[in-house]
Amino acid sequence: MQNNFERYSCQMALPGFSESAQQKLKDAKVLVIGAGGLGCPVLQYLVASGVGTIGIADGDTVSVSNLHRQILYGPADVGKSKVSVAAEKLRAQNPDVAIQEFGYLIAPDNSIELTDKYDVIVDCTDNFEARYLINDTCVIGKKPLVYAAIYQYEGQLAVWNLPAYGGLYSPNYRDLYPDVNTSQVPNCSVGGVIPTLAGIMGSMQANEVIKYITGTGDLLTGRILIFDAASMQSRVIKIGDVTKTSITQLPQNAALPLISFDEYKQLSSKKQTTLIDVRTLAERDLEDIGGLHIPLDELEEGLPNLNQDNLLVFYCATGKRSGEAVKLLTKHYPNIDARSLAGGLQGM
Amino acid sequence: MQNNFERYSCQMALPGFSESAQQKLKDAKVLVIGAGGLGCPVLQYLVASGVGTIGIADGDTVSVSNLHRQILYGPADVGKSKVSVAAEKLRAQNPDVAIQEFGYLIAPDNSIELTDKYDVIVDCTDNFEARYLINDTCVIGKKPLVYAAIYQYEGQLAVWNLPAYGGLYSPNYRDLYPDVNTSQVPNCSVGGVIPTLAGIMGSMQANEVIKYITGTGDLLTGRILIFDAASMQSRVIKIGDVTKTSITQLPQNAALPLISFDEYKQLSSKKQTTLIDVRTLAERDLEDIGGLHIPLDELEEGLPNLNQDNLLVFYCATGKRSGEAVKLLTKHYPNIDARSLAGGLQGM
Amino acid sequence: MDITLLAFGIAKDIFGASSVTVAVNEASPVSILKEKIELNYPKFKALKSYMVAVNNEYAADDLILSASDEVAIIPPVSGG
Amino acid sequence: MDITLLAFGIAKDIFGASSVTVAVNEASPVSILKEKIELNYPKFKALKSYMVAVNNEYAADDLILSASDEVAIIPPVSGG
Repeated sequence: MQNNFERYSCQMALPGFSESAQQKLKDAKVLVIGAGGLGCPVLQYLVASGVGTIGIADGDTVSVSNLHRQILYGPADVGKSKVSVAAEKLRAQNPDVAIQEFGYLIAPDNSIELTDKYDVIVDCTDNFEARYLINDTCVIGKKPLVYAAIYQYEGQLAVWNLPAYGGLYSPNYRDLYPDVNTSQVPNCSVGGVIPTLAGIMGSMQANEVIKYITGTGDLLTGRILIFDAASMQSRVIKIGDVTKTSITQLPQNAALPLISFDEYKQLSSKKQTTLIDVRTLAERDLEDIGGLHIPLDELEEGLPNLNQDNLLVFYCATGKRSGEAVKLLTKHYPNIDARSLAGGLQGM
Repeated sequence: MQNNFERYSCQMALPGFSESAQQKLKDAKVLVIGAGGLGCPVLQYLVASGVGTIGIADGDTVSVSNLHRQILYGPADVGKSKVSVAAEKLRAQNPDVAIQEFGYLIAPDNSIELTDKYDVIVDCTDNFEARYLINDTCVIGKKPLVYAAIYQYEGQLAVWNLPAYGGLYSPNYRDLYPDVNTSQVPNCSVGGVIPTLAGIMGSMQANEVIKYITGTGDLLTGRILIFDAASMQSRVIKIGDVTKTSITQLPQNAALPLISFDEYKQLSSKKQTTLIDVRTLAERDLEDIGGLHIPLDELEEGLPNLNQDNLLVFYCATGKRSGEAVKLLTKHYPNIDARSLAGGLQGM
Repeated sequence: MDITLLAFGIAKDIFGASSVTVAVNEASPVSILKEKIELNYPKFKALKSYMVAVNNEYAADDLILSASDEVAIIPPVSGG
Repeated sequence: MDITLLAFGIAKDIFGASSVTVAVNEASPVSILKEKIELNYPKFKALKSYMVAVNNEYAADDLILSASDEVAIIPPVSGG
């Protein structure tokens, strides 16, 4: 077979697919942001199917509690960079794919540059800050965005921001949810997630990416799929043909400075560090990793007397309240180095 | 955390899940038959989620045309046993899972023994002979069977043969399709399959296995899910509460004797072997791997003069017509060793 | 009455379309519809079995059809 | 009239059920329904935004509801 496409013969036999569709995949550049529960199957299927260039962006290291749903990683990978581990395994899976590694979190000061060289962006992140930033970056940069999100037994999937008509674009995430108070929504480490949901929704994301690139099938544009893995029911909700939003600048909130437990251990051996638990006393009584104890509500009443030259590492159960603590402190003391323990105690 | 369950904290946080659900997974024994497009994600998610004992049964070796959808394998694995390659990678993914390897095809003379020690059987095979054999084996052996099948953009999923009421069982595959003329249904190498569909349906199979073992959610019992990856629409079709079938013995057809191209090469160096192409002349003009040329329709008109002491290896494009040829020959000459090239030229 | 058949899997290939319309008498059972289908499209007879789903329920041969029914033709699938 | 709300995601946790019934006047717009929801379940107000889907379409605030509508409450989800 020409072009070394023998590997792809079983997809090139599809109606609506062909050698030219395969060539489109080979020529395509896809950026996958987040190499976690959704990112693992997205990456494995995009690599398997022969997408020519795949970028992976993630600042996290592998943790034990990731392993129940993040199928690219095993216990031997714990503590290593997700991007590095994933890239190595994916290169073995298909050496013809150019894998590009970005071992950092997406942030307002890098998101445009990061996405600019890619044809399609895939949002596989696990927090609202990143999701809004990616959404707004794609709207401003006119990039198609394949979105999925999961919680417990339920997943959402959509393709945002495709050209519609008259210079207008199809709906994006802010058409559904203009803004969210993130502290009101539990994440997977609190509410749990069934691992197979990551596989189902991630494979569906990769499916939409392949359909978009090759021009086959009907994309989930102007619609959102809601899938329930408990009942196996799904419904597609119609949003509309064009967006009603007007997004012209990136979210103003600076990205939250996070720190992993491994980084904390490393930095604390080199630098004066103050660890601060912002949970309630009842939570602390059950389990703690040491440090000062200043509950978030006390912090909100009056700023404590902390050494501003130290590295200040805040922690809570999930990273949510410690994030609030960091926001509060940096608002008042812009020059301090305050960080929130990523994922909290449950992410360790 | 007790019992070394830290890895599973994000699923134990699920409503309806708990440490006891995790213990049920650990105690469970699941047999996955077929380590191909569906089998890869099924295995990865069952291993990730902590199912204690997983058997893998598959007689195939990895071929290049598998790689677009069989995400456990890369080009370095081509020619190796799927079961061995999969087992090695899965043990690295979760060393706490006991992986049991069965490097052979399921057949009427081994199916009861193979399935007997397992609590749940997962059908990830790619042909009707195996599917009917597995279905009937599970009905006779009273085993729950999680079924999925894929073709082009479309997948089917169901949970068969659960106890219903009054000693009766829920529907099984033969309630829908009592019998099939296999030569009328193209397989994936002819009609193609989108790789992500394997991921979606395989992840859904693993999802139903986890729900069954842990007793969470509503299983697809007495119902079948039909999913279309082109439109992302799915529908659940109600079948009924109990089976109307009465299955008391395994399919009488002997399993078709298959041979892989690697086995053929090995055996032909040790033994007198006759290779026979049963395709049309037009197909043969495009590409062949040598041997005699006796189109299937000629074979049906009159049996050829072949040396019955030789190993007779029949081939066609996909293995379907060569299978018919083997059936025909062995009916007339029960003592010959006639085999069909598994997957045909497209499976090489 | 005209019954519109939604085609799944290889039924699309056999019909050559994602849906076709077949005429049967009022209050015909599914068995008559199947006879019509197999007459117009002999490949369904060769297939030996295929599922007829009416309003998202498996339809036995004696189910009586009405014009408002949604009828899906779902052949077996073997790939993996 | 009584409107039954189907709960998705964390709406199940907030309602404490997979569906609840809310009473609004005949021909009320979605905005009034949302006010009722936020009065009975203040967490929805705290959430800032959540989707109301009526008969599987995204419903703007001015859509007029009728008793036969199927209304789904779909909050945002962040996990990955």
